[in-house]
Amino acid sequence: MTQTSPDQNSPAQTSSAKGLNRVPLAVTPTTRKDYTSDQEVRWCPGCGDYAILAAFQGVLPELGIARENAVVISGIGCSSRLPYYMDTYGMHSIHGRAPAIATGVATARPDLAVFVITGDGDALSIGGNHLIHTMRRNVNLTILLFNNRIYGLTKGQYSPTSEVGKVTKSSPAGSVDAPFNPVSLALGAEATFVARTVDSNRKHLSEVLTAAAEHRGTSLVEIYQNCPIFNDDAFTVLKDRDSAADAIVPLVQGEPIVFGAENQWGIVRTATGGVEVKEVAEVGLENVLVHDAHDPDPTTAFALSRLTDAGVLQRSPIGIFRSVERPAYDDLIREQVETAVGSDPADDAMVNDLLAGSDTWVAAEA
Amino acid sequence: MTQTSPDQNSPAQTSSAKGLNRVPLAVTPTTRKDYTSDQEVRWCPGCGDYAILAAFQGVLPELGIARENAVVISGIGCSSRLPYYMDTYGMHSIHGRAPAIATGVATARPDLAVFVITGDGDALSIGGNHLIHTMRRNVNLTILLFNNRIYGLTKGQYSPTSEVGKVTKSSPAGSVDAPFNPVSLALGAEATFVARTVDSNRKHLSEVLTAAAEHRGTSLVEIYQNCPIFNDDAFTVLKDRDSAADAIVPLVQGEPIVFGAENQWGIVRTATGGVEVKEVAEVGLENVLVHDAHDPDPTTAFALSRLTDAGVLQRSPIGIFRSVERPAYDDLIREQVETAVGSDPADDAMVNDLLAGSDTWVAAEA
Amino acid sequence: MSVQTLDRVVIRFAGDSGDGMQLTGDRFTADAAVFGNDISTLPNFPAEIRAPQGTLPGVSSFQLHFANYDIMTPGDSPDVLVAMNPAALKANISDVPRGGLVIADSNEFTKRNLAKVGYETNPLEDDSLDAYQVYALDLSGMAIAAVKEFGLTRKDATRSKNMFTLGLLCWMYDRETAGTEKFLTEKFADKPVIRDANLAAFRAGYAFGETTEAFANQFHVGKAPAAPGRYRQITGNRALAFGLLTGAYKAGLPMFFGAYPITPASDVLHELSKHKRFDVTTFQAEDEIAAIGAALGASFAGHLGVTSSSGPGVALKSETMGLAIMTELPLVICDIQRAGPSTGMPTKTEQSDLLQALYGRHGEAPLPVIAAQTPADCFDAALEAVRWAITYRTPVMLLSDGYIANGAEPWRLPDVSEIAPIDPEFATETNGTDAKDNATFLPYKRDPETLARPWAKPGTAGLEHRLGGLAKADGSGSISYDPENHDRMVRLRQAKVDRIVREVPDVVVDDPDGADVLVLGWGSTYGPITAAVRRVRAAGGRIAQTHVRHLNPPPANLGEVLQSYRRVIVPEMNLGQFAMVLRAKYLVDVESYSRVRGLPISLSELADDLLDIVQN
Amino acid sequence: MSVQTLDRVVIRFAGDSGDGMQLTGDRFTADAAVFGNDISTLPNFPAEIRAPQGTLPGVSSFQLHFANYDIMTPGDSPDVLVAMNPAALKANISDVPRGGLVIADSNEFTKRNLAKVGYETNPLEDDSLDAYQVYALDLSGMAIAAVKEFGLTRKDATRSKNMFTLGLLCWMYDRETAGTEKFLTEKFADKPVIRDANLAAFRAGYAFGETTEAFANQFHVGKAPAAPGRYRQITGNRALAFGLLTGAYKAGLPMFFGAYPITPASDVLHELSKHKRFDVTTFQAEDEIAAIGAALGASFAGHLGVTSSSGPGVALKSETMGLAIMTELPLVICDIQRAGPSTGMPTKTEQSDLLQALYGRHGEAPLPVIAAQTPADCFDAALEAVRWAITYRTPVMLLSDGYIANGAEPWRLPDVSEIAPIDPEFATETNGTDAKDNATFLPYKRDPETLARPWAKPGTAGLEHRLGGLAKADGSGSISYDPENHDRMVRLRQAKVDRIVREVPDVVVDDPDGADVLVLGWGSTYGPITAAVRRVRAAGGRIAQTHVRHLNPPPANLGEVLQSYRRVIVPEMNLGQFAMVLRAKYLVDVESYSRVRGLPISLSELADDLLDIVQN
Ligand SMILES: Cc1ncc(C[n+]2csc(CCOP(=O)(O)OP(=O)(O)O)c2C)c(N)n1
Ligand SMILES: Cc1ncc(C[n+]2csc(CCOP(=O)(O)OP(=O)(O)O)c2C)c(N)n1
Ligand code: SF4
Ligand code: SF4
Ligand SMILES: [Mg+2]
Ligand SMILES: [Mg+2]
Repeated sequence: MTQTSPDQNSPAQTSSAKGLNRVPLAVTPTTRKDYTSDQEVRWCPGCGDYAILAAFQGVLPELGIARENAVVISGIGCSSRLPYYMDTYGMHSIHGRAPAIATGVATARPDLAVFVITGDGDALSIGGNHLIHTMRRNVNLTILLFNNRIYGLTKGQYSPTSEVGKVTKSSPAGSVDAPFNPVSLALGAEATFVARTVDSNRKHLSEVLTAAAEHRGTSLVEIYQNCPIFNDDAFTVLKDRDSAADAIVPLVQGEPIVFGAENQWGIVRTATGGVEVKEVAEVGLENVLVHDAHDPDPTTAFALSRLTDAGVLQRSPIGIFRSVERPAYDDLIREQVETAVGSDPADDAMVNDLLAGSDTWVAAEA
Repeated sequence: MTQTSPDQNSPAQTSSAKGLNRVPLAVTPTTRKDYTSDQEVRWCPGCGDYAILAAFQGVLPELGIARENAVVISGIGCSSRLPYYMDTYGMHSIHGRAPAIATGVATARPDLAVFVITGDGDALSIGGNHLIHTMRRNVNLTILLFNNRIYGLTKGQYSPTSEVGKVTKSSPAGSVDAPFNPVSLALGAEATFVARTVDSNRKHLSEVLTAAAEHRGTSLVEIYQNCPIFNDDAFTVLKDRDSAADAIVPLVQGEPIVFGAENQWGIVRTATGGVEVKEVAEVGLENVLVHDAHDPDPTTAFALSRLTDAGVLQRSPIGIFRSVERPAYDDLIREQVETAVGSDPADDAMVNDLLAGSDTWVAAEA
Repeated sequence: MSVQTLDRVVIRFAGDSGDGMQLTGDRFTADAAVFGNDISTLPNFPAEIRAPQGTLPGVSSFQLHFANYDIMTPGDSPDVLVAMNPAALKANISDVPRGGLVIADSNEFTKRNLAKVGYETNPLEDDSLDAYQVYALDLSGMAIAAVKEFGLTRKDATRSKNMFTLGLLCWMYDRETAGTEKFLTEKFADKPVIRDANLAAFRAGYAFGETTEAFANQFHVGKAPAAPGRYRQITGNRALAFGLLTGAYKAGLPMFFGAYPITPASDVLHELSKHKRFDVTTFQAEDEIAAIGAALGASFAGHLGVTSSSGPGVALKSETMGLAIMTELPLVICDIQRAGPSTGMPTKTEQSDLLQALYGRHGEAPLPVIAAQTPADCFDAALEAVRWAITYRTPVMLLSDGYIANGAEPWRLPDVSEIAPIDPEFATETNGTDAKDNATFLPYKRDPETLARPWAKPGTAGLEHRLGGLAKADGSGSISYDPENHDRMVRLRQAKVDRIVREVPDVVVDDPDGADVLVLGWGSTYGPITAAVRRVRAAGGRIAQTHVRHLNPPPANLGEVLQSYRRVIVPEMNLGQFAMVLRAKYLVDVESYSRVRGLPISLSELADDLLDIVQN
Repeated sequence: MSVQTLDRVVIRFAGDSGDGMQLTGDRFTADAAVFGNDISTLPNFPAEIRAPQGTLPGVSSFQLHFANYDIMTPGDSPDVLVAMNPAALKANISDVPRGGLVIADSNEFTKRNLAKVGYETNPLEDDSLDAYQVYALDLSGMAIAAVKEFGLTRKDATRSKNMFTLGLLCWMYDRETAGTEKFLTEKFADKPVIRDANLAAFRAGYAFGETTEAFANQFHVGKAPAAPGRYRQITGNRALAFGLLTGAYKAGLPMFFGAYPITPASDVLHELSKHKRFDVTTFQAEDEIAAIGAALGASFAGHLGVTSSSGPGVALKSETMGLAIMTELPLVICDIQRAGPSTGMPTKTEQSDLLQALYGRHGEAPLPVIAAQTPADCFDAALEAVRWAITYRTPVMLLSDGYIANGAEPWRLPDVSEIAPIDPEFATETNGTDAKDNATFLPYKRDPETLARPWAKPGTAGLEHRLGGLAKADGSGSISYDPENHDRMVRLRQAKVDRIVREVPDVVVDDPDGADVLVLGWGSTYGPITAAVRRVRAAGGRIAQTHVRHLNPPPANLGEVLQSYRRVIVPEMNLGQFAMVLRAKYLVDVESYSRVRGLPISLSELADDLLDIVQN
């Protein structure tokens, strides 16, 4: 009897994107419909999750991979219901543990495209440790963090991204917890790909998700997601037509970081190492910071993350903050195993030898 | 019957340090010996823990607080044995949970000076989530993170601060996990006080610990700690007489950041937002970065944290990276409760009213 | 029109999640309770997530049983079904016995809505509901008309239909309207337009009943006899929160409550977070482990640490419970059980965490377990848990479940002054001598009576000491690897818990007829079992009943009681967990009666089955 | 000088943690094993942390029992004590029976070292050891002299004393020296100086025995009869790792092993991390929850997921075990038990996680439990756990403990070719139809025989499906809140586990004399109980013995067996956990014999107590 790992040596043609480089391509192109399961979608009317689901179902066919090689793992929360609506392999697991479970999937199987669906509570509250360890290891996963800044499923308690002073059922006098800035946290945890996008901007969402999936290693995508039921005004400034242009700061690789209805605002470095907003007219376009997500030093990305205030969001960069290459945990550990196994898998004799070790003796027939 | 919280209204004189401002002062000054328990100290010969214990026992009397108001909470690990050796209140709890337990102590009792003793495994592996949440909340705790870059107690497996490629019992082919940079992680988690020091530098260690204890909110002190048994060369470059001057970068508030035997090296900002090492002679002292731990923007502190490479440490800043003011969780939540309680604690009538609510009815004698 | 007198009525309000059925039910309940009926309620939420409007999974219902006598359950089947849309009708009609009353909002029975739930024709118009008395009324239309003058959006106007319906039912059941009017006035104090619109809709509904000839009868359900006293209506979770609060108050201790939200336990957190006035601090932790950890830390600091969760969260707390057992600090752990395993059915009830409560820790880690049996009883159970925790320096597990947590019943208000105080007896002095004969504090020197160890608060000079999870020497609490000491300490911890039997009253058996079959339950099956036992007796069956509230240590006389019956039947909403414990402890062949449906045990099914048993 | 023949000898090597006693013991054991003695060992580490040199807490010891017959335990009391310093003498001498042999390194009995452990005079010189045969030898001095020529530091030179001592004992017990020489040559292959020094010390020790007249006798312990075959010596943790590995191999599956280090389970991780050659991936996780989570993820991906820990870590895994039970995926969870509760005594043994294994989860969450009984048996137990996990699509709990995990015994090597293969039977095709009559994959359509559900690997086109922790519909696995479906699924999961009884052989009772007392154990008490039973029989007592390896589901004939004895005694290293289970299940008044000392049950104490029992 010999041991084989057929799944690791699939003969099919595989994707050329780094993040998916051992994932087989679909023989016939897939469509959004192929990715739609037969389960009725059950979120509240107006929930931002619908838009994200739609975008995600639209991105997957574009990636070109075989549908059966897509795996979607979630934790618990409104957002974490998403796998049921995807006609892929999937698991709606337990609260906070999706990154750990997905690490097992991704490490076992290089031929799978593994996505994690999680919420601000799931990922940043109970699941915070798995999240940061996944990023430091750089496991090849794409994490969609639905940040509605509230616990939706349990009916509206404040979350680790809620603003200070938030009045909820569990904080009638206003919460006193200072929130995390998920982008800063990810950068502090050695993440190689960190991005932010918004549920309501389908095009941006799709672009960012595509880039995230194509990145090798952990890609963390924070998605501002509206929860009209429990936190309807969390993103008003960003979503309101009148204020959005002044509030959303798009990060475009290689471009000066400008925003505003007339691109009248620009990001410039401060004397003390951070970044700030200035009128472009005042400082001159040539002095506006040119975005470089590939900078090996995460400092500027970190500085940009600080533009987002943690209260009632007044301003927020969206786009890819950081995208750098670093070997992925699962590739490295697989390499050790694959090298050890080599081209000829273990056989009975080898197992017998292993069991015997070097000090054996024989008891003869009595 | 009335309810009182005597512990919160101690009439004794209290410390003037912000971090200890409700902690009573000792009536007669304490000494290092007062802080030494009757338990035999049990670490391996040469373990860096001895020096840290000694420094800590030296710092406490200097703080001037009453010994019975000091509480030391630890997790599990060699380092976490420390509370047994301190003649204070203390708890040697369970693996990774000390920050959570200490949060309860500190929130309940403003009159206690609460210290957390933890290791790189305890704090950053199993306990990572409690650690980052404690920092974001800014609970008034002083955390001593003994970083020996190994699991000492369980006999030498690699830890989340071990360098890539480390060969240990659990990684015979070399570990493939990229480590955390604890300072970067803390900054990403909104820490208000982050410092680093070294077991072998008693003076620096004592100064940093004093500043940490006096800071209000969470103070994270990473202490490079030698484990001669399982990781003896983790800090050789930093500890070796010949190489130390070129490897240790002292951060001094308000001073240009220079180092080297002749202070010939200086830290300057790079064009792309980070910091780098240059010869002072070349760039001019006036162009060397002046350290400002009080900068409200954590970006420069983050940039400085990146000077530490995560492999065989070649270079590392020590000192206080960041020290800024932000309301402490426990103060805020206590304020809500103290305001609600006011000066007259609840009595039976009030409790009866609470229980009754607003819709009651009476059933008469049948 | 005449007023017909009834002994009891079960009404089920059903509608879409957005239709306000929980509020309607709550208000009707409050009125019934204030009037003096006995009541019992069963809210039934949809699965945690919101389903699309008008679909079956989106149906939310609230069942109320009110009567002129002491009732035990919210009733198996509703006499009256209020169905605000086709989904509500479809989801609930099979529970209504033939001849039952159905009030439906005909306005919502549109083609589109009918199609959503697979009705091909309109059941209000075809003959499919012939077996019922159906009132198809344009409830929303009438509500909208009633609020027209307020200039609301159509959406807001439509929302008032629940108050219209409530008004109609108030008339039907001959209720006072003052309570609801007061309630609406207060609730919408700062939204006068909404307030007035709701009042108008409510009054219009009442007037509709009075003026129209649609209804032949009004009904009247008289007051239930009740022990004299002041009453309120209360849900289990609120009563539990109040019990904890009162316990801390009687102990003179601030309470530190650490929790992470989880259905159906979150309301305990929500309730306590409102009561800072009573020196209650609530800490919404990053997870369940931090919640119990911080609570234990607070107990170490001399406050009363409490934590609460449901099964999945309690599982995460197990390691820290072990530390609490080892450090012998007061701590109350509430498990508001829900249907498992794993995520299971979060909004549904179950009793399947009992074995986890008793045995779900590594090592020999005993702790006392108390189970509440009705919504109001959650108060007493919680108060007792606090008392045990403080007196015996031990974590105590308090079991409730989704059924009683969300259900409500009248509660006779205690007088707090009459509740015995709880003495935390903090240590203030040294209690021993060390090797050098110096006075010292021995944190594990036990009270010979209770076996409790002294509790010394940080800040107390001279009593400095270190606790921890390592094996500890008897008396001094220092680390000890001595084999005999370990064996002794394991037995001492067990003995301390066993000794709490001193606090446990003997079980009382209700056995008026000298039966030879005993039905024994624990926790929230109290209502259904008691109701079923009444039916059995009414049908001439002889049956004895007892209910166990102290699951560990169990009452001293329990073995004897079990041995004195020919058969012992143990109904549980699990696969027979307590039955197993009883068999092991008393070697009695108790029989498990197990229903694991996420619902309270059906009283009529149980009554039939018990009758079968006693008649054989 | 003569060679005296003995049947058995128990030697205890004791010294400071740094003295290399574990290595010395290991080597001597290996030689004894290779020679053909039966062996059993008991390493005894100091508490996890290093104590200062020369102190009592720093003493490390290794006990070896070797004999010319089939032995069961490492022995209660050593015939020979090797004490490398005063602390080692003081800590161990009370276990040596009068007349026993004591070999002490006189060089270490300095004033300072004596004072460290409270000896006022030198016991090697006063009369306190008169009851023993004492050989006070300058072991370190002689070792240092023997390695002088290699120019080692004094520290390194002193270190060779353990090899000198080993050489001496090899001579005393008439052992071949080739094995150790080969071992040293290989171990220090790239440190030739150290290699040669150690060889020199070893040979010097042997020569010292041979040439000196210090010793009157050499001893010889003959070969033990053993079933014919090839043998090796093996510890429990290594055997367990090998069993897992072989199981995965026989199933043709890569193994994914997720773990977080913890005493005494870490060695399973260490061992498996060496065997990447066999397609084993080890993942050192950030905590125990991530470890089991990743393992479950790997199982979902079609690999064999395994995790291992000890009590505190297993407690943390409980919530995820619930998910594994709900998703019905193969998973092996190893609990290498240690003394609890809480941190307890991490280096000491106990059997107190049984109830956690059986019941430590919320909801109705049954899983099979297998307990290994000896070091070598860990192989078979692990292999069986893998087989059950894969065949029945279920998490399986495998119990071992510190005693057998670190202890060693001879193991008759299996031939891997003769082990039955394990068929993962991955699903490759649709197995049902959906509402629209299209072919579809029903992930919860069960095998009627085993009740196992199909296991479809991601990457298999057409079998895409979603698993999860919510209650699921029978067959389709879709979310279901249907009460009857839930009740059915709860019972189906239980039935699947119960059905594994098909795989469980009946217990066999060893009852040569028709006894009326049965002693029944499980797990690592196998050795002590068997040895005690032999003694009882040797003393003329009639006693029956059986040992249970399958704790859930238990063997089909177990109840019958229990009922057929007047008394059933169940020795356990806990407060009677399995006894409780047996009482509940079979209503037999089994008697718990409980010792919770962090040590294996003492065979002589047990033998005495059993003799008492059978004689009454
Ligand atoms: C162990 C455990 N603890 C708590 C819960 C309850 N719970 C489920 S989801 C959730 C938070 C959801 O918030 P988030 O992750 O932000 O998701 P959202 O619903 O907002 O999409 C909580 C507290 C649970 N299911 N399991
Ligand atoms: C729940 C749990 N898991 C694992 C362990 C085992 N354990 C104890 S300490 C430790 C790591 C210690 O490393 P670190 O925190 O760096 O402390 P050090 O010993 O190096 O000072 C581990 C894995 C435990 N005691 N409890
Ligand atoms: S509660 Fe909020 S997040 Fe959840 S489904 Fe509804 S709108 Fe979406
Ligand atoms: S193992 Fe390392 S960290 Fe632990 S006590 Fe020894 S030297 Fe110190
Ligand atoms: Mg959310
Ligand atoms: Mg460490």
